[in-house]
Amino acid sequence: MMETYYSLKPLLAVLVSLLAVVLIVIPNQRPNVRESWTIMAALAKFAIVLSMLPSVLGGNYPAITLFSISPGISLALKVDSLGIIFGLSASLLWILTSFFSIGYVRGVPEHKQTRYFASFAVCLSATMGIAFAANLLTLVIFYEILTIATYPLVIHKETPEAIFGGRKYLVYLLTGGVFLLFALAFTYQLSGTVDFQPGGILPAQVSPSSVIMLFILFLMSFGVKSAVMPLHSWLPTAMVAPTPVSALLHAVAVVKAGVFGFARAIGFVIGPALLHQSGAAGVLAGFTAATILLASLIAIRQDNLKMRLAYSTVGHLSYIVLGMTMLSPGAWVGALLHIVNHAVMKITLFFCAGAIYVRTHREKVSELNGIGRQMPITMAAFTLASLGLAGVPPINGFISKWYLVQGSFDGGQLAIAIVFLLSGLLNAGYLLSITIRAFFAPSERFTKFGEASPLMVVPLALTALFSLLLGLFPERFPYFYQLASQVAASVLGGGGP
Amino acid sequence: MAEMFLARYVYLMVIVLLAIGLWGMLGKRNLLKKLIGMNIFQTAIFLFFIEGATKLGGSVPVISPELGMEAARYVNPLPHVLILTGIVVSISLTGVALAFLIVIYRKYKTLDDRAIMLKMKEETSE
Amino acid sequence: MIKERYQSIIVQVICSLLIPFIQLFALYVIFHGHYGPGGGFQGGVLLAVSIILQRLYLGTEVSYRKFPPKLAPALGAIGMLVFGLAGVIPMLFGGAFLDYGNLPIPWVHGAELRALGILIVEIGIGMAVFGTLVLIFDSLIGEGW
Amino acid sequence: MSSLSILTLAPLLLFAFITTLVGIWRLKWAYAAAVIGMLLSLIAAGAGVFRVLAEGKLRHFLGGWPPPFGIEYVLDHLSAFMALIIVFIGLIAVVYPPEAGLYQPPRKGIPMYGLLLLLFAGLVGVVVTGDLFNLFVFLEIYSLASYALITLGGDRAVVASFRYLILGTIAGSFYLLGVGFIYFSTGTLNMADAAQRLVPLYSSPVVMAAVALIVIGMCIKMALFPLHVWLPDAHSYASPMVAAVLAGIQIEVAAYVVVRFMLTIFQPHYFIDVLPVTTVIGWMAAVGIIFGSVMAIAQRDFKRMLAYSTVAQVGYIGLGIGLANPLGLIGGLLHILNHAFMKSCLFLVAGGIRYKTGLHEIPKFAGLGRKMPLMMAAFTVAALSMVGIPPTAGFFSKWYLVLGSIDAGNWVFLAVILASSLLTAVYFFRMVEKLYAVPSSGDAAVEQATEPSAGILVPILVLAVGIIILGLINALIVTQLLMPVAALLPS
Amino acid sequence: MKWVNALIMLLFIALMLYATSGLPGHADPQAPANVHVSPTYIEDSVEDTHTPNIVTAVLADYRGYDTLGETVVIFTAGLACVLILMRRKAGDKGTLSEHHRSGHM
Repeated sequence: MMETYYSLKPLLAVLVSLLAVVLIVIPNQRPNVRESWTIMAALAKFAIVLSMLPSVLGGNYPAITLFSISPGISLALKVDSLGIIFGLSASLLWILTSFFSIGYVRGVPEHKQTRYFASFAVCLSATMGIAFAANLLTLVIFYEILTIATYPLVIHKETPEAIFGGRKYLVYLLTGGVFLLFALAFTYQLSGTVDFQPGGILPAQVSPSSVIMLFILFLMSFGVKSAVMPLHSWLPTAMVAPTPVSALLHAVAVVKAGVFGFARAIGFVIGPALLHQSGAAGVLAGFTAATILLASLIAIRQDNLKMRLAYSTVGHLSYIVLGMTMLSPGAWVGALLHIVNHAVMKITLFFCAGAIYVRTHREKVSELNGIGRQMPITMAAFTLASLGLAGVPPINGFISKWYLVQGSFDGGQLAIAIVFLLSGLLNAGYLLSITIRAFFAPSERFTKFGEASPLMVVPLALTALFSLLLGLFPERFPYFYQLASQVAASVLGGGGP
Repeated sequence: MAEMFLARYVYLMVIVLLAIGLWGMLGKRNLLKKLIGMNIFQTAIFLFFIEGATKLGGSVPVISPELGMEAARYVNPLPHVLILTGIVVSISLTGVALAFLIVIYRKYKTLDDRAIMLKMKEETSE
Repeated sequence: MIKERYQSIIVQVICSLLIPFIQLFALYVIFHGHYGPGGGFQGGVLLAVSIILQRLYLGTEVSYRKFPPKLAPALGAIGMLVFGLAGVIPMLFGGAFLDYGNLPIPWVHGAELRALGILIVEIGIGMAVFGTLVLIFDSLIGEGW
Repeated sequence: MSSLSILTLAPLLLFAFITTLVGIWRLKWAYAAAVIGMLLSLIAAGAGVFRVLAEGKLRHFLGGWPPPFGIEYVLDHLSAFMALIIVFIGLIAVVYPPEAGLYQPPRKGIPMYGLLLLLFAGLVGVVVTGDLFNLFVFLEIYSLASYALITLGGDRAVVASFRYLILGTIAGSFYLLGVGFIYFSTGTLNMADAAQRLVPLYSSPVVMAAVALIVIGMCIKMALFPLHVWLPDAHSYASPMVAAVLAGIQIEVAAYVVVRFMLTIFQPHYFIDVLPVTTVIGWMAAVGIIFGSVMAIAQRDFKRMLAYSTVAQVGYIGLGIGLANPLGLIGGLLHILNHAFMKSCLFLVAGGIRYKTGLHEIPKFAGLGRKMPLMMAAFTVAALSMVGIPPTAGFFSKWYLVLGSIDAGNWVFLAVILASSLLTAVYFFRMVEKLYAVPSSGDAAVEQATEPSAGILVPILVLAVGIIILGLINALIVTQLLMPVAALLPS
Repeated sequence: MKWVNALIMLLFIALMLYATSGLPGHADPQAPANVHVSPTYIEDSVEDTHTPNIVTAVLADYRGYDTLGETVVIFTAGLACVLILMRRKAGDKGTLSEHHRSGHM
């Protein structure tokens, strides 16, 4: 049930935003024109990805092989269930982020908006490339492009701390890239191919030691982007970037690319069977479990709102990776759903932070007393997303967490289930405390603020709505649940839970 | 051992010359002496080729009626050709190197390696 | 930089007598290369020596009029061109590079033609060496075109 | 018997003479003649590549004398590959405007173009010749031309160039001595003939000494680590255009000679097993990579940084030879091509910056990225390629080297390759940061800086675009040109 | 530094002595160089090129291409001397050196 057919659509999905780059960098054109290019590209990209959804659901994957980029390896794109989950969420959220960005950069206002939007579009192309890569080399190429294209966004403010953040970012990410190159070569050496196959491509007779080595290499490379402790420290530093950047790149594209890389590495390169008998997954499980708790604890102590969100991101990324390491269908479904759900919720939170910053220029939690009465919609969305992250039904966070816990029970790993529940409480602790401040704390000497511009409020309201809908009808339209269970089935064999 | 080298005594002299030349190039501080060492070194190589060209009972490689045509009568002409080329190369290198030295001397008023280094340093510092 | 002529009647007379013979002998060396020691390099050096001697005893003003400094590089380049063309022209007539056997010269064939080719090449070498050495001398005394 | 090999070289020689001749009177004509010569040669080189792909090895008996009596020219995959690189980079350098490339317009009668063409002629001659001694002659031609051209950089360049001359002459003399040993033990100078007659002599001390001398000499020429001492001064004091040529193609030709001896004149196992040549080269290269990168980080002067980075990058080529397996060698040879493009592009950029702003120290570059966007974009591409970011060309040579070192199970080399790409990132992103992120210090030179003229920009952009294209089509180059070469190695 | 040089010298001399032990003896008519290619030159040069002087025949015909290269070397040296020395004529003195003084670090 997994045949592929030739189609240009994956290529178009990657290229459309590159075309947008060309149009954006056309010198001395009016901002409206430039930003309309961004919007059009985002819409077009989403339409293309969406148009591929039905056939993918039907198990018929659009694929395109461009040309051989190294003897025996060709630059190839293939849209499978896993890829389209990532691609769909990223392209959908890019639309909202584009609107939000326009509101943000005009509200602040930011300088060098051309460079800003251009790098943004490149990042989206790279993300699509990662999502639709049909083999590891293609994925690596787009992965590195994403790394480089994010750098200008991180240093966008060009303040000393922004430059420092950029340096830290490069050191971590390029080191990860180097290990990724090693992992790629090692995979090629072991299995003679790098094309993704559900269930892994390593030949069965590979010795456990080399499996462990390969897995550690993937851990060193993808672990950086997905901010698994102790490789996480670039992420909070990179929060100096403008809020929409943090929103899209540090909640959706970049970090999720790392997580997605883990999904590919575990499910489609190494393969659950070999990984299980090598027992290497336990290492990562340990790391991620520790990350979840530690990140939550650190987050509580952060006064800077974006920092707090950043650490919460670190924790939730580890949810996903931990779910994948459990190698049980339920946990995989939960993890893949959490890719989407966390993206939606976290982007809502970042949008809120951005809206607050644009209106009040406040970044500290301790300064937000009573802000809820000034910006009700924003803070309502914020509260909704916080509840979702804490795992309160009927918001989508609950769904993914449910499957994760269920999966950990299937795997008979009670400790991990406890970790999930405990971190849920911690989430509630550090996020809802903000809500309480915002609505119930006495507001001292507040000048009237009011809501931010609709360009910013509408997107964040929409994302909050999405998280509610995804929570109420997980198996409805974009059918993330079906897709996730397809992936879990193809990777781990046997149907979903 | 001894007779083996006695049969090759010319090579031993060549080696001595090579060593002198190499020492001049590496060890000497005066650039002109380096250049002289270079010439000694290359000349030694030429001698090495010429020695290799000799042939017992061979005469000058110019065909003459009374000597006839057979190869045993004439020494091996090829190394001489190579060495003609080698000499020309060596001359050219020497000429260019001398031009360098003229320029260097005009600029730094010395040909001593370290003195030039020092002059460069203070020129940088000022 | 040799500005004025050398102030010694003996030197001048000897040199002016010597130079034609040097040049004659140089030509002999070039053309006798086939039959004995000699050839383009040696002859070219001798020719160059004659000019250098002239530069030395006449001083550059006069000597530059007799043998303009621009002539040296021109001679060198032309000599090289002669050699180069002796290489290329045979290729136009179906031979290999420097294949004198295919030089388009009537009435001469086979080995004779090759001997002739050698002669042409030797002349080219002579001119090249001649010009180049004079050029080097000129540049060493800091003059030139 | 095809004459494309000589046709690649003959235009360079003839037009070197012509350009000198006309340069005595008219500078413009000299320039035109030089460009025409390069174009003709480029055509021949391109045709040569295609003929080789179609028919395999092309031989040309110079003077019509069959080897071993005459000299033969051999154009096989490797030499056609090298010749095309040399002529292409050469053309780029010749069209690059001298006032930017040399800090000053050449004076009428200064035979700069003649020497440039002779330099390229020497390089091509070394690459296509099939005769041991002929190789020496052309080696000396290009060495002489490069000694002279380096001095265009000024007085310090003269001193540096003299040191280079001494060391280069040692290298050339060692090579000549080695050839002498080979000749007196085989009686032939023709490579193919020598290859056969050497086989029974592999145990002879003469041959072993010959190999040692030749390899040492060539390692001096290619500035492999302990023998690199001449390079940093020579390349950083030389004027940018000359430095681009020297670092871009001259160094690599010496590497080519080593490969040629290893694959064609001797059997690979002689260099790999009998004598530890490849092992020694590999380790020298490994140390050199780290050393060069660290030294490059320590530099403030842009060109000096590039010079040390050349020491490191040559290490990659040496590593490819040292790995002594097909993938590694492919990586090394591909890096010859990539490095030619990257390093020439970077040196030309240095020339452009110097010409427009007079600046040469990286800390002063702050803010230039906005002033000359196109040129700095080209720089960024080249820098990314040096670091090895896909899909630029640099990534793929690293990729083959990594595969090769895994093949050989040599984890140290692997670690060196990976670590060095991080060190490279350090010293290139430091500059990228200066260009784009750090606000300009208000230095007048930077404030008034503008995009350079098309004459400067076009060669740079051609190289930058070439870097990306090479990255995308590298599979074609590897399968068509390099695999037949690497196939000679035991895998 | 001196010691490094001395070491290099010793290694070089040792290498050369080692090599010498394998070279053909003095003036050995059976040395490979005397039996392989060179006899052909001696025997054929006259009817090939009508040139009794074998050295000339080999220099200018059999290996004429080397001679071309050799002449090119001299020519290059000439141009090199011009480039090195004539740049420093009165008039354009300085252009380089001052460029250059700002030019190095």
